[in-house]
Amino acid sequence: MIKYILKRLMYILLALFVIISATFFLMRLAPGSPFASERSFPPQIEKQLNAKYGLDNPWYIQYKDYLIDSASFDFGESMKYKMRSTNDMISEGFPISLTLGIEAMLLAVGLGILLGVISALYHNRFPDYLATTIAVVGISIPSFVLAGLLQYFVALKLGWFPISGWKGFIYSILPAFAIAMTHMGFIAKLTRSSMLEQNNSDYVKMARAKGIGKWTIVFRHTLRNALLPVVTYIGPLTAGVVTGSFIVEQIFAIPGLGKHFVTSISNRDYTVIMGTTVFYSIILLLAVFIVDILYGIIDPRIKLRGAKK
Amino acid sequence: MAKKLLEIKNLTQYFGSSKEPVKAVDGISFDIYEGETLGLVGESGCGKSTTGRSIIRLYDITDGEIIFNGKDVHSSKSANEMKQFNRQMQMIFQDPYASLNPRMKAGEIISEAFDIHGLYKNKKERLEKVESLLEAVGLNKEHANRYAHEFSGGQRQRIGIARALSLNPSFIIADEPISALDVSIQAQVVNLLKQLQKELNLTYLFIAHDLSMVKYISDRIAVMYRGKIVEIGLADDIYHSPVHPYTKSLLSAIPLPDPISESKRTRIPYVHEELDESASLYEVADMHFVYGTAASVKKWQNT
Amino acid sequence: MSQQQLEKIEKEMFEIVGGRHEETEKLAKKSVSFWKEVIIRFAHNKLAIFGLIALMAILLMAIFAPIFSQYTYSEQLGLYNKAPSAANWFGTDDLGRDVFVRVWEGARISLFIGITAAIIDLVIGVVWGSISGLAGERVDNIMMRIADVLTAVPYLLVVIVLSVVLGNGALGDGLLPMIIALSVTGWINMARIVRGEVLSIKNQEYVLAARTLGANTKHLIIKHLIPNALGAILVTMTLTIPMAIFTEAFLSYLGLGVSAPLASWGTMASEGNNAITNAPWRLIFPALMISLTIFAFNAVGDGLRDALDPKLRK
Amino acid sequence: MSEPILQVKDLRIHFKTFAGFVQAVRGVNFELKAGETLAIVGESGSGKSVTSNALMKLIPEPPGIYESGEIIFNGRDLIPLSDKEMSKVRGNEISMIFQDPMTSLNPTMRVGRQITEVILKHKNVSASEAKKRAIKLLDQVGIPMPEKRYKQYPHEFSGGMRQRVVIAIALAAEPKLLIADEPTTALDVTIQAQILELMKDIQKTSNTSIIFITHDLGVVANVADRVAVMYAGQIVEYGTVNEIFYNPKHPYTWGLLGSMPDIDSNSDELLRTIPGSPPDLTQPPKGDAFAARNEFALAIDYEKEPPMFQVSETHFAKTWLLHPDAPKIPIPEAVAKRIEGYLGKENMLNGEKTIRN
Amino acid sequence: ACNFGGETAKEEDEGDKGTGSEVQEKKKALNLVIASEPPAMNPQLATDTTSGNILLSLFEGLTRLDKDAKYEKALAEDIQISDDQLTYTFKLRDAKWTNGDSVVAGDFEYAWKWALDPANTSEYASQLYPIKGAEEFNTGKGSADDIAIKVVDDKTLEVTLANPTPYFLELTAFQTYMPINKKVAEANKEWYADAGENYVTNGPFKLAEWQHDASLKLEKNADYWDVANVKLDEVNIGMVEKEPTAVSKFKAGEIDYLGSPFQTVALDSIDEFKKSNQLNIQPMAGVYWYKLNNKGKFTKNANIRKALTLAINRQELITNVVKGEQTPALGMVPSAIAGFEEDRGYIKDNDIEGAKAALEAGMKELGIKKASDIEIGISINTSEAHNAIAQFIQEGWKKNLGIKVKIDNSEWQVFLDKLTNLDYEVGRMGWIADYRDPYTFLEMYSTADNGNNDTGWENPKYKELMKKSVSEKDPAKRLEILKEAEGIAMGELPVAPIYYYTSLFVKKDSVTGMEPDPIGNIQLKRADITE
Ligand SMILES: Nc1ncnc2c1ncn2[C@@H]1O[C@H](COP(=O)(O)OP(=O)(O)OP(=O)(O)O)[C@@H](O)[C@H]1O
Ligand SMILES: Nc1ncnc2c1ncn2[C@@H]1O[C@H](COP(=O)(O)OP(=O)(O)OP(=O)(O)O)[C@@H](O)[C@H]1O
Ligand SMILES: [Mg+2]
Ligand SMILES: [Mg+2]
Repeated sequence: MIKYILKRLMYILLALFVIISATFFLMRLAPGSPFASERSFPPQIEKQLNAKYGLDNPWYIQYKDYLIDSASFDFGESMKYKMRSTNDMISEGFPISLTLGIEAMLLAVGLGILLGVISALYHNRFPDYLATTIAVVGISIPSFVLAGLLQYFVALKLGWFPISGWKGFIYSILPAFAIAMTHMGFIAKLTRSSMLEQNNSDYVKMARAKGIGKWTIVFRHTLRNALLPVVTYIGPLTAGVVTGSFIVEQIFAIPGLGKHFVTSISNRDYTVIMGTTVFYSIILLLAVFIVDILYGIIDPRIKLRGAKK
Repeated sequence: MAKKLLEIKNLTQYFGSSKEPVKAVDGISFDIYEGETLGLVGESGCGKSTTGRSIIRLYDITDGEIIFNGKDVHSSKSANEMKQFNRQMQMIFQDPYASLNPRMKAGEIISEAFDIHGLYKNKKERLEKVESLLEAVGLNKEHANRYAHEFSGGQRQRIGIARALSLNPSFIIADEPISALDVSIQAQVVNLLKQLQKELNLTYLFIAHDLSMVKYISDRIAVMYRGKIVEIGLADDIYHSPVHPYTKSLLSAIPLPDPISESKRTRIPYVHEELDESASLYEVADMHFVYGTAASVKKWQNT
Repeated sequence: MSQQQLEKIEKEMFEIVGGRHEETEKLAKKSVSFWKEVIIRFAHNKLAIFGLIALMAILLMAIFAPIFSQYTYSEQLGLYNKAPSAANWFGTDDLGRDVFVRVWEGARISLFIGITAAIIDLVIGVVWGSISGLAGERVDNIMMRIADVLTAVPYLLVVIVLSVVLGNGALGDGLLPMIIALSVTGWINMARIVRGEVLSIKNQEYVLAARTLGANTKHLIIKHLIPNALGAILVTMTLTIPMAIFTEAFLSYLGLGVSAPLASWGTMASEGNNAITNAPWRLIFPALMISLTIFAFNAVGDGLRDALDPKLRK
Repeated sequence: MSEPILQVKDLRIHFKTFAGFVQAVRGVNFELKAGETLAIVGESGSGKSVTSNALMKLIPEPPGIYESGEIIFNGRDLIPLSDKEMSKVRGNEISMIFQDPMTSLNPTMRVGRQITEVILKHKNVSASEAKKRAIKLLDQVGIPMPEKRYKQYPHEFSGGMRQRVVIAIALAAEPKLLIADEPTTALDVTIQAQILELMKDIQKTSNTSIIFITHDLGVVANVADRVAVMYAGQIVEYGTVNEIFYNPKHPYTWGLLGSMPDIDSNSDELLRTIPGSPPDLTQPPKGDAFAARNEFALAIDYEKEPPMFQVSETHFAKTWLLHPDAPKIPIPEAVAKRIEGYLGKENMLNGEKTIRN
Repeated sequence: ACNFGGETAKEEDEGDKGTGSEVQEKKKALNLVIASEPPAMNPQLATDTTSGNILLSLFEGLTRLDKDAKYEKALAEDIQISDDQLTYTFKLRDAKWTNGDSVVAGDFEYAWKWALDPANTSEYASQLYPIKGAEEFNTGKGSADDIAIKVVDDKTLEVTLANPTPYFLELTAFQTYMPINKKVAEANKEWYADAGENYVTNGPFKLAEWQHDASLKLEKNADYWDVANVKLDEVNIGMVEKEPTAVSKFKAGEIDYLGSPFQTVALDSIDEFKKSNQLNIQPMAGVYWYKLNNKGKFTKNANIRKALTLAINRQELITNVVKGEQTPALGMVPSAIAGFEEDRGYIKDNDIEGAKAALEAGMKELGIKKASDIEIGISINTSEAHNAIAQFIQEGWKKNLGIKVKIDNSEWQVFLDKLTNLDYEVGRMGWIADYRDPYTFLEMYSTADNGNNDTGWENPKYKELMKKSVSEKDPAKRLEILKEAEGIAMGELPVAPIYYYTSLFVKKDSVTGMEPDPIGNIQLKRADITE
């Protein structure tokens, strides 16, 4: 087991290396500079700027510097926001995105699984159609439209929630909902199909033959087995959601991490690009890894195989 | 005696980690002669399927040697040699439902090998070949255009057989081809296999756990227990003068369609005893081998 | 349970005529072929049929509405932000263009992107997933980690570099970079799902059987793995299509999508989003079309999945 | 003997499929007394499982439809009961053992919990008491080290052990009726024999009635008091085990008995088979469903469905051959020879009179 | 898991709900939103209007602009200008930094030289170039000691200019000219990274709180020399990037002021605000123009450029698309600049006849047969408004000139790259005055390699005139020179002016003193909330 974990961690490091390299070269290939602006300034200043951030070095020196910086988690100062370190940006933004993301995931997973279970239990009957319809509606409304609609109708017209900002729990409800809906829809669909598969299996028939009630069977027996494919999907998804949604954070003016992924790129803010990318990659790779371990916990048969690897 | 078609020497197949391997097949050796049927019986999980699958190279073996027609099966082969090998050795699978792709028509299933081997490129020729195969297994040509789920279990198994025959093999591994079928259909399939053997001079490795069927179809029988062959010999010898206690236990457990004798049956329970290093195959009679130590074999023979 | 009221039966009826077992081997005439059964099943699914009809209608409108409309998508009528009327069924936008034509013109782009994404999913995702699932542990591990890496590399950077390298307008106003960008990561979900399916299918006896016949990987994938993973593939595709349509909207929003005055549903909806108060029709119609299309794709996909599911058959 | 604890009357079950209605069970009647074992044999697809699932109301609706019939268990018809009421019967008064030990246990739940679940559901006992009972059950079905095994997952058990666990679950609430649907088909003969012995032991100690479904006639001979032979959704022959094995009346039963090879049968002879395939139950044939595969089929077999003819007090068969006007067809030679062989052996040993009439 | 960014919620929310009806003695708190995190809260490093406008309230320079963007004395109590208009002597008033230090002349010297030191990479250091020796030092040709800034004593600062610069006293109000507390800044290089004790200012407000990416809070500076005239007790500045969100916040009463220069009033809500009479419009010294690449395949031809320039229906664009009652731009210098209020008559708006004629001529010169052979690309960076304008103009050109027009929408950095490399034909750009003088609009075209020219256009006569204007001391003559220069440019049209900007904003009725000045700035010092 420990050997397996070490091996996987090695793969993660390798993947990080590839990601950092790819990001570095893409950054270099993208036109524009972090200092370009509508108004130009003397070339001497630009030279100084480049020197200050080491952009005047040959590419391999810069590449080496990025690798070293990334390895020591010291990404340096933002090139756009004066005197703000990338690490600060992440450490200030991430807790917020994380809070929102966890809320959204709880909503998506909770509702999604519930809908999926209802669908499967009442396969091809009215509750199935209703739940499926809700799920598909969730999938089919773009989150930016949903966020806009929620903000306009629920916050402004009905006045139930604040319009934007991040000052308390109530501020997080609408954005969490806007983020959650699409994922909720897909989780519901996944749960439905894997629950249907489980419902056809003999152990469910056996459980019914034991005299156990429908819902008890779901919660005690089928759900755990049906959750395997859902977990595969949720892993990488969680990594994406807890690191913030650009659009939703923008619409609700939430000072999360999500915007940095996009704005750092449009600003060509190299240090922030690298910092956020490495941060996201670590979370993603860990999420995928955790999913694999979770597999073993959910399904005892896999522990055997996992240990063998 | 006929020539050895297949020689298996110390075949070993472990699964899982090298630290705690699942010893599915644990160093078995036997030969199969041309034209005969060797029955392989044993409790479920004792490694019968694994043996079959190792022989046909579905698994890379852990150790040992498998020589088929004088050539090592597991030596590295070019794609062409591999195909050549596949043409000579084929397999019939246990589950007639799982072994046919539900998205393919019977005709496609039977002619799949032709695509792979680039045979019968001519459409008409191919059709004729498919039809003759269908006929050989007692189906008719309309069946070529049907999907697997439209057939009954017996018919499906016959399609599986037709597929195995499509490349004119000389050796067929039948991995429990009848245990998923009901009695009347089992008889149909067994009859078919016998008939084909006669007509095409086939050699079979027939894996099963139903001893009465195995007895009926096999010339020789090998009994497996926990990855080892514990007894091998002519079918009649095994049945009438079994030596190994597992074989005896097995034979004593066969239920007969006879209520009165069933009501009197006394099963001989088997208690496994670990043998020491010196255990090996002992010839107790002509072509009749038992796995054990000299002392244990003696003891068994006397009880 | 007894032979009480035995009615009179003529003697000759008790003649032995023997069996006619050959006839039983002939399968019942009215037996349904696999695909026919799929179609019947599908046809019984009302939601799926609704979806299919909706899709056809949308497709037809996308093809013909711009041709037969009295306006073009870029024509500025001088009527700014006018509500829907007899002359402009869906109203006009901020530049006085007919929203109706624009919605159908946008349909062409959004559908094209959605369908292309689906094709990419099929081509890359399915192949990647099947190979990864089929190959041994090591190759599998490497291939899946590559997928992880591609998810992690900043997508926007890739798109920016692509759009610069390819130049705008290489294929109809920025569509090509978009499509290539979609191909970079769009298929990863599909690959993961197909891999999972393949892992379970590859030990099925029919796959082993094909291997004993000497089938190579390509043959296995095409003949056995893909057809039997079709259900899962379809469900995933129903998610890929909306994702592609939304990604396009997002990229357009950042200036990396199709160039004006062409507009996809995504761009129209995101622009319309700002006009909720003063010209809600600019949001409602494209958003409705997106939702309807995705709903329809989902309904059709789910219907097909159910119709294809061998477990629900037997 | 006592009142029957189960009476099944004219049970008809259909399935709605796209190809039409599958008439899976077409008027099945039988009864079962306390402590008795009824074996149902028949070829695959003949409706054995559907019949047994129907007894527990486990047929999925849709596509299943209880077309007609009554299932009177302990004096009460089960068919009109709601799912809630049924769940008090299931696992408690009637329990079931399924065919495949590999799939009938939940792979992600500890074995112990799968057993206590039934006890807690139906018996008013504490959790620790339930655990005690579960361990006792495991011990009873012959699983060594039950305390340790209690905490394990199904995949840590061998096939035979798993099937014992399934049996333990079925026995947990001490049911009056145990339905075993091919409980040993997936097992090899040694384990099969152990399981059969186990079931018989239990029956002896708790006077449970058993319905045993199989298509293995050897197993039937071993366990059954009474046998029902099913073909195409109907019971075609019904009688005591001796009547069915030593004096079969239905040509299908002849076919079944004839197609089993014997330890002593000659390898050079082909086995007797029942030619052809079973009928499509969406359109059951007119007349006798078995006619087309019956070498002794009468003209009327193709016209009219035969009634149940009574052969003896306890023996019935559904074939026109028993009609007084029908030609007297002797049991086919091979089958007869075999029966003779068996009986001969018996007579030699016991000197008893034959049971044949 | 409960991180909602702070405890500030309670009081504030009540505070702003109260503004309408509650008692006077309550704190006067103004709520507004800006579009983004201010990138640099250091006066010498700030280049953007967001940072700039906040800095205006936090710091106090020698001068401050009044509501007409004319200078008034601020930290300078008295200003002496030499006759040659080259030497300025500022007498500083008694003023304190928020940490209690006195503001001294050395603080100015420090700040200015810090900005000019190339090592500090101030992108706006060129604002200081009028000072003698400044450009040289900044571009590495001179030394800091040669910069003509002289601290006579703690209260006296003497500056010598390179050329007479009539707008110099407006410039000194600009952020780059603001002082820095030398002691604090030298002790802590990161003093401007966050609010707190290191963030020492001398303006009407102090920075009480800065939650990055979320909000800023300004509080009245009790030590400010003119504190009597500061009405607001605090200003809460939220960061809201999405314009519709800001509009909703305004409608919900969460903010008191929405609009230029802090955030933009969303295009799509302008009609609504107009209808409800809430929209305020102020002219502004800024111009929106289309740069025409003088090296472009078609746009190298002056007649083609003319055709393009003429065939724009500016008035309709303004009425229906941009909606802010902007003025059609028929010259390069906005009408908000003194002396340029009247139309100079270079071109006519929507002159289709003239455009067609010019196109004919141009095609002949280029040897093009059909108008449809001409394919023009309009390069824009992504923004809904730019996109709408481009589409409007595109349609006009297509319809009226019969040429092909494509819109090339690029991501901001790519767009800048294209413009700099002359890899475009027509490219949008805007220019807003930093100080209220025509020079700021004309200077960039004096040479082709001026960093802000981006058109490749150059004209020796124009260059000559620009040079002359710099040394001209008589304001009237100088104005004439600049007008003449504008005339030359408008003859050859390196750019097609579209419209002169206006500042748009909405505010609660209770808010006063928040009208943006003609260069678009707001002095929160003058803002008030009345009942
Ligand atoms: N791919 C595999 N990986 C790990 N273990 C395996 C694998 N295949 C088989 N085994 C193990 O090897 C042993 C022998 O299995 P095998 O399938 O050969 O048995 P069998 O005799 O064919 O049984 P049955 O009668 O049930 O078919 C079993 O314990 C099984 O769990
Ligand atoms: N859910 C269902 N939908 C449609 N048809 C069904 C369904 N379940 C059973 N059937 C049909 O009912 C008939 C009887 O099936 P059943 O499972 O009872 O057979 P069986 O006698 O138990 O066979 P086996 O020995 O193979 O288990 C078959 O033709 C089967 O196809
Ligand atoms: Mg096997
Ligand atoms: Mg069954």
